[in-house]
Amino acid sequence: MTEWIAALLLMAGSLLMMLAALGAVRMPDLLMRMHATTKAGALGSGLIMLAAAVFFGSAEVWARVLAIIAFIMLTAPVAAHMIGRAGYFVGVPLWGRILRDDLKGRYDTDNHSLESPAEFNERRQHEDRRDQ
Amino acid sequence: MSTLLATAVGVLYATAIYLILRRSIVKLVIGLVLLSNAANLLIFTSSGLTRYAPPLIPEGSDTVLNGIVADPLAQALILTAIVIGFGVLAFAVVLIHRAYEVVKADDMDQMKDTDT
Amino acid sequence: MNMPKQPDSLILRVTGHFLLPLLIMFSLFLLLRGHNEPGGGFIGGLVASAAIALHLFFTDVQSARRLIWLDPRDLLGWGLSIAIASGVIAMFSGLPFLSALWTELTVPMFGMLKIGTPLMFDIGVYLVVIGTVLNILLSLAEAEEA
Amino acid sequence: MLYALLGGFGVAALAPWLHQLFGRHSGWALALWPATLFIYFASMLSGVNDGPVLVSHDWIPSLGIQLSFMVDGLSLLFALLISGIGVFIVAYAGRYLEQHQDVGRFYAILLAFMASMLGLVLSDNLISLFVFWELTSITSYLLIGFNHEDAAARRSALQGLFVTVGGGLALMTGLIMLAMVGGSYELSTLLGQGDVIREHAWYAPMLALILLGAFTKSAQFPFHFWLPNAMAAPTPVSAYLHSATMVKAGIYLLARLNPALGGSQLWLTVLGSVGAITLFIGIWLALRSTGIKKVLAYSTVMALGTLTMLIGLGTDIALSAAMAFLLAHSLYKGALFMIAGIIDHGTGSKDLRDTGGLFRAMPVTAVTASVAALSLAGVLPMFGFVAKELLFESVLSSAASWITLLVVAGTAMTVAVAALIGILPWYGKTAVTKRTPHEAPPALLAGPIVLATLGLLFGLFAPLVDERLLGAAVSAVAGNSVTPNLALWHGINVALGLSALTLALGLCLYFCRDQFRHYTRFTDTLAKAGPERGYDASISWLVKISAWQTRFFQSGYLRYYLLIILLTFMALVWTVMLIHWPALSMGIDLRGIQLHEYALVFVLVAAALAAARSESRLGAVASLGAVGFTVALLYVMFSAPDLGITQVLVETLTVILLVLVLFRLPGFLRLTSTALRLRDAMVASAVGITMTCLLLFAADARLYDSISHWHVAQSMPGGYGRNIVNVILVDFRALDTLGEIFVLALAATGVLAMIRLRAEDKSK
Amino acid sequence: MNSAVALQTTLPILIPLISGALSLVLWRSRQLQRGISVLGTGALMIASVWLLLSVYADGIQVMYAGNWPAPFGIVLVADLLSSIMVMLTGITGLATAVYSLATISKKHEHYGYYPLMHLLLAGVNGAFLTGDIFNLYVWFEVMLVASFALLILGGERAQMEGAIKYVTLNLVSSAIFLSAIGLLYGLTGTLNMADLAVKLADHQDNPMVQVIAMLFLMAFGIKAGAFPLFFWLPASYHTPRVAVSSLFAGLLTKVGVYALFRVFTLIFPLGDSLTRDLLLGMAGATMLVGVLGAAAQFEFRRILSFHIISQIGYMLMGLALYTPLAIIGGVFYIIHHIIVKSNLFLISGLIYRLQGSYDLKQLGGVWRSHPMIGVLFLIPALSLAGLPPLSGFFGKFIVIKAGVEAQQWWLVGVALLVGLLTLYSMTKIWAEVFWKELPEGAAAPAQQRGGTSLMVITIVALSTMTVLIGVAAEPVYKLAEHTASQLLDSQAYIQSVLGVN
Amino acid sequence: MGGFAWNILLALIWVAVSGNISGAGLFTGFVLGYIILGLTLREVPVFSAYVRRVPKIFMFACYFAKELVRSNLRVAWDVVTPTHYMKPAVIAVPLDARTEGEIALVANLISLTPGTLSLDVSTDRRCLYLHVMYLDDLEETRAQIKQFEARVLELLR
Amino acid sequence: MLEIVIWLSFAILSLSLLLSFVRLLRGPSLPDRVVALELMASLTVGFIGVHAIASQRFAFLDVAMVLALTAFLAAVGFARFLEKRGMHADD
Ligand code: NA
Ligand code: NA
Repeated sequence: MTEWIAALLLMAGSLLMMLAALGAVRMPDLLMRMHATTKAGALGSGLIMLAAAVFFGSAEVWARVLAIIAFIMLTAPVAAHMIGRAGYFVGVPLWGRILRDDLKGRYDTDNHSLESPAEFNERRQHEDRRDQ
Repeated sequence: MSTLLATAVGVLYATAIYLILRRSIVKLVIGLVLLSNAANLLIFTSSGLTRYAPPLIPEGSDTVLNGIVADPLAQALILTAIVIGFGVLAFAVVLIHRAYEVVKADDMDQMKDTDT
Repeated sequence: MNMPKQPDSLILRVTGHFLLPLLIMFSLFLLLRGHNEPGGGFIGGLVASAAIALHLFFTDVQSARRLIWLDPRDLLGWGLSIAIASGVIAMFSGLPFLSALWTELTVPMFGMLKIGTPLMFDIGVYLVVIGTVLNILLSLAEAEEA
Repeated sequence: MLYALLGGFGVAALAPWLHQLFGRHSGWALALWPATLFIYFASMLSGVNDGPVLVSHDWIPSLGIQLSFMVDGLSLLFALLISGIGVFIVAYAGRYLEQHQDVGRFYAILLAFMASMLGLVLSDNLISLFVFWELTSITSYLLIGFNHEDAAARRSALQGLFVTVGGGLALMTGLIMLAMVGGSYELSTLLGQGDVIREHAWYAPMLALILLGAFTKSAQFPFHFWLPNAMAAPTPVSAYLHSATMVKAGIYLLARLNPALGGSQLWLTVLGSVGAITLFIGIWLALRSTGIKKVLAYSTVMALGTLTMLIGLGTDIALSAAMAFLLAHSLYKGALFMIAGIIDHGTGSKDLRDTGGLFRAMPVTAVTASVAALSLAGVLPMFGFVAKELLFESVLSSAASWITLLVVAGTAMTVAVAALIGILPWYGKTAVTKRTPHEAPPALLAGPIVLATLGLLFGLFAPLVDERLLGAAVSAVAGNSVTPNLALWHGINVALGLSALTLALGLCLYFCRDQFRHYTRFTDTLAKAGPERGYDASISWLVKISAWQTRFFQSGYLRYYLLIILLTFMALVWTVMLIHWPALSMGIDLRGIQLHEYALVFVLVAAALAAARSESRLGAVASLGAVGFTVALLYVMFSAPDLGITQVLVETLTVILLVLVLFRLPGFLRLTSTALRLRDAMVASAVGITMTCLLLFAADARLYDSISHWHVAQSMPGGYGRNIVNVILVDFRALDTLGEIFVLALAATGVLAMIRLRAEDKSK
Repeated sequence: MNSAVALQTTLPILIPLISGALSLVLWRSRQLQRGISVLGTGALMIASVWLLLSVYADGIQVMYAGNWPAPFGIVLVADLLSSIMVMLTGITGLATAVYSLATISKKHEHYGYYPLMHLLLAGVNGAFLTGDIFNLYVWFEVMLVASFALLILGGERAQMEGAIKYVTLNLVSSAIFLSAIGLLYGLTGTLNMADLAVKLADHQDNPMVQVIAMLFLMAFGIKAGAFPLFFWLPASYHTPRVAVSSLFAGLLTKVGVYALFRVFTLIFPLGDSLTRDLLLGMAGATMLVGVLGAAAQFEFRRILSFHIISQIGYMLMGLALYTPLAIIGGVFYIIHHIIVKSNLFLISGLIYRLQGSYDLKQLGGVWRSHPMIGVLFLIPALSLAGLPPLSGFFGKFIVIKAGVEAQQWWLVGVALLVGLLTLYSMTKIWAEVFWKELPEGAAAPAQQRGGTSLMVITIVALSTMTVLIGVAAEPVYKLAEHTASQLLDSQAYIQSVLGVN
Repeated sequence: MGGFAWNILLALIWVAVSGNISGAGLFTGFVLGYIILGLTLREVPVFSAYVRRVPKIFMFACYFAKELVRSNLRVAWDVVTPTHYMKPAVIAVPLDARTEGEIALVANLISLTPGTLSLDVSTDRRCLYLHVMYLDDLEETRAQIKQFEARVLELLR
Repeated sequence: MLEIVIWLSFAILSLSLLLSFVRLLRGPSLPDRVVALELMASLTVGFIGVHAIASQRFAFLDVAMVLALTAFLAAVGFARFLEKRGMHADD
């Protein structure tokens, strides 16, 4: 029984990893590649770890596996956020078919501050008034 | 398997050498990293490869390991070599950083006045 | 001081603050169990250094320095001294340099523990590794900020 | 004996202080030391016919090197000359260099030179002889370059040193061979081994090496050029070096080794011809010169040639002639050099053409000069005559006819030279000189007067000199008892006839000297193209070659250094592998490799290649990261979890470090041409292939199993740890780990210094 | 194991390690570091003398680190060669430490000069004493990284340029060394040198063994500065502080030479092998190329640097001839050379202090102004050129005698010629620096600092040693003789390390 | 967190008492401690909140896993099929989360769900910028995200 | 059965590794390469998991644990400095 579950988890995990890799290759821009790699990668490796936990079965291994999964869940989004943000702000080209971009023009590269939409609108109005 | 790894080691050496023959000091440093990896893998390969038998004695079996075990001595050597390589590399990286600041060029050809 | 500070990232900072003690604890765990499971002074030291590198990424050099209340140079000196001392201890009993001395300690809750100079040695290694990586990273980062 | 020698060095070391102590009388005060030595050696005269006195002290007995000394006729003759003339030279120098600021230093070097010279002639041990030999070279270097602000003096000093030390090195080899052949370093032993030595296969090369040493030191053709240049030295030095010492060292050596090496046809031919040629060239050049010291110096070359030739002839009479000539020459040449100094001192002239009629101003000097010149010319009843007679006799009896001819011509020219020195400056029209000429003080005159007088007295009492001094010397040179039978009057014979003939010819030559000079101008060009040119050319070639080879090897291009090293590496490895090719076999084994292992290796290889080919720095760093992960995986796959962890961590930190640094650096540029890249790629591939081959061969050549089974077995019971790798690291091989953390600490310290020092410099 | 034996074999490594660690702990206090530097090197010297004396009296001493038996643990082995080298390290270390007190600037002291110096000494001594081939690699690295750091202390352009070449070429050497160790371990499964000697004794004809010997030849040849592998040396040795140059000049290349002596007497005994022929050729070429390199130079320390190379040639010649006398000569030469070469560098620093330059064209008149310095220069300079009765003469004499005995005529010829050319360089320095008048517009000396007398004392001490080694050559010869017989009799070494079995 | 600390303490005491120093022992101790806490200290607010939160966390984990799988499948479909069906956009979503910890947790969890990726938080912390892969309808997407945020905040408060 | 699954997993992971390496090579921007590197780290975790099962030695999981906790630092480092310095022409 455990063997079956382990096998199942293993296959699922591997396929997810495959998905992540395919996504990395096939997706048209950086951010979308990251969608594939971060999520599928984290989930895939997590599942493989679960497979190992199921396979060995001991509490010791379970503890390790849960720790590993926790670590992945903690670190993967941070990394994704950092790369995505950096990529966006240094101007990595986005896919041509992007629908909207709320971030555009809201980042002040001098003092590294990012406006919220409210602030942005306020500033726009202020500038408009000044221009008039 | 050692045949396959031997090939890989050869390629690592080759790329490392190719890089340290460049004029760019940055490539030089990257070459040094590869060189260190190459030497470590060479020891690893040369001392014999063993699958599925880490030199760890399982808990509870407070006795001698039975059967084949991967060579722990070679592993200890490589570990030492890795760490030494890391220290040296850290130094080299900062060195090229400083050299670039002083010489203002990433070009070994601008660094040949001291010799003669 | 007119140079732009590095961009702040709330996500990195908060998660980092959470990860930092985790990493340090994990590094100690790797250090202490290294004699029996994968780990040891180096590995532990490298993980601890990674933790402080992380701290460096979400704060600045000053606060990373504050984090380890010792100057990294002290870590080097003390780490080396501890490692040497662990080897010298045996010499007072007429044994050669680096001979291991073991003692069995009965700790409530943990039962019998074998404590020896190799562990002390590994602690020295741990400190030196941290000291090394920090010295290099922090001074480089300082140069970067300057 | 030892104290007599070492004392000399002691006095030399103290000389600067003694000079300060005695002030302007230091010359006489310091002359007491050679005087003491002279008396000491003179006291040995009585026993000299009883056979050599041997004294030995251990120095390096294991190498056969002893501080051993031998006093026999030959060494005693030299010791007396060195210390005796030394007395007057030191006194002379005290006055001559009175105004010189470095005179204390001068005494020191001069006395050290004297001590070395004495050591040379008294040594019984070949190596201690050589030690003193080299010491004379060094001290004379310092003496010749005494006026060191003068570039010419520096150049001459170097030339002298270079030629003599160069010869000295050959000599050392020759002496080593001699000792090996003769079975001892002691001359006293070797001199009896002549037959063994001459029969040995090494005889010719050994002789060549030793002669090279002797000839360079004694300024034989073609090494004669350094000696006249050495006139750059202050006059007391020239007087000393040329009369009794330095240049006679080579002669001494030839005379000394005659019993061991002499007597062969080779010896006869080489010494005879080289000596005769030197004789002729020396006197020819002397006659062509006008500088007083230069004339004297070339006449010294002539004398040295004569001595060499005579030793080469090797007959009893020739050896007697040699010793007599040596003594005569020392006396008159010492006197004449000092007189040259007096002329310089008194008139400011160094050139014969600027002098004339000095007799009126300095009559004592003039008479002394004339007496000394008579001896040089070999006029009856001077000791020079005695020597010349013997010279003629020996040439007539044993030398080839062309040598006889050269000797006769040379002797005639010597007469002319003697006239140049003994007549030209003193008599006739008074020349206008820089300074008003005045008679020299006693300290300057003492030497010339005594030496010139001795030249006369020895001539008058020639048999006495023979009996007391020269007989023993000649016997020592010959290796058996010889009675030279020195006498002023040998009756009317061919030699006397030749004497008269040369005298007449010489005087003619003197009076026709301007014509002679005019018609022989062409030889100047020859002389200019001579060996000195060779010396200069070889020095400039040396500089050129070294500059070229330095540019070639030490080009400054790191990649050429690497290329040379790598090519050497491959040459060495492949030489051995190809020699043993049939015995080598590759342990190729591709069984059991799993698919993912292929994939890992493939990615590893591809990532490494990508790092090498990358057009972007950080792209290369990312590829490096990929290399790191695959290597870590390989470690894991092959049962090395600790390595895997370490590799992962180190890789991560390396990437962080590289990123931190590389952002400061500019992007990659394509700096080299495609051809060069191709070349480098080929070299790199060759190295890679070499390493792969090594691994494959090694895989098939395993000789023993690893000792690590012990570590596996001892890990728990001995090291109380289940992670064997860690137990090895912190216990079994803790010393490695200790060294390694020091490497880390050192790297950190170095990095800190680099960055912080820069920061401090910037803030300044 | 006798604990005194263990102690005296350990101390030469332990003392500088402790001094280095303490200096790092006390990095805030310059004064304490200065104190430790003299005390530490002084103690090191005493310990090294103790070691040499007891090795001379009692034979080879072995320390089993961690009390683990050979060949499984690491051993420190003090035979005569090791202990001689250790003692020379002690002498050079103490001299450098004293000299440094006067010459090293405050900021360099603050940024780790002293720990670097101590640990360099530790690395050097570790390399000399270890009986384990991988441990040798570790000490090599300690020494190298210390030297890297010392080399760049100052941060000048020339130092950076020199350091990059120095670091790269030495890392290539380390990589070759490490590869050689890897292959050797794969072949024999052991790292202990005595054990290697035993295991390889019957396999010297094995092609892989010979190939590995070549790898060691390469690796150590680079470290030793042999032809054609020496490039890193002239590129860098003239760039650091002069005390550092002196330490490098005296010790670093000699570690390579030592390793060659050790490996090619113990593990791959030379015999009549291809390796020997190669080494002979290498020796000759090294002498010649080095000395010619020097002839082209006009900078004090560059001349000296190139001469290191040529002198290494003599030592290699001693090894390559591989007769007892030749080895004696090699050992004698090493002893002589370390002291002389360190001293010459120190003198160049003294003159730099007086006249503010290393460029011969900018220097002059020292013989008139400071005759004693002239004498102090002449002693090591003439010794280097091999003039008697100084130490260098006997070194050269023995090696050449060995060459004559072995009838290696061309090598003897080269050795002689090189002696002459060395003299050429030394007299060039003499003529330019001491005899020539100080040229117009020469560089001005830097601000006067105290401590010149410390510099002079150091130089006087080393010059005295040079004279003594020459004048009292017999005991030194005896020592070298014992050393050579130990080297050529590897059984004694093996016996001492591995015991009766 | 007082409740959690107590629970850990109980687990440790269990380990000490039982003498079973292992992961399993600790786990048992933890579970037992939780049950004891839930039974005995229901009335103390700190503990009752802790006790109630644990099942919520469990429920959330299930929800999160479901989301993970669901959206992974959508991405998978897109990756595997040749045509790109993506409708990417960078959108701003106003935040209800206030403390830094809340914001970070929300942002990270959003990142972990496929189809959304937290790019950054505005400096005034009122708004989260997201990259979404499938912007079928802006308001609906925002609502989904707000709902997700609400579930996370419910856990924390 | 498990053996086959292990073999399959290895095969799939290998293929994934190759694919992610392709992205690493192709870039085109530096963040793309970093993403690929991150993915390779995840794949390494996966590999280790499968290997642990295949070898029946869970000690290998420790490698994955360290990797999971620290590998993201490289990416953060890259990102940090990209933001600070902007992109270079050659990245
Ligand atoms: Na280690
Ligand atoms: Na130990």
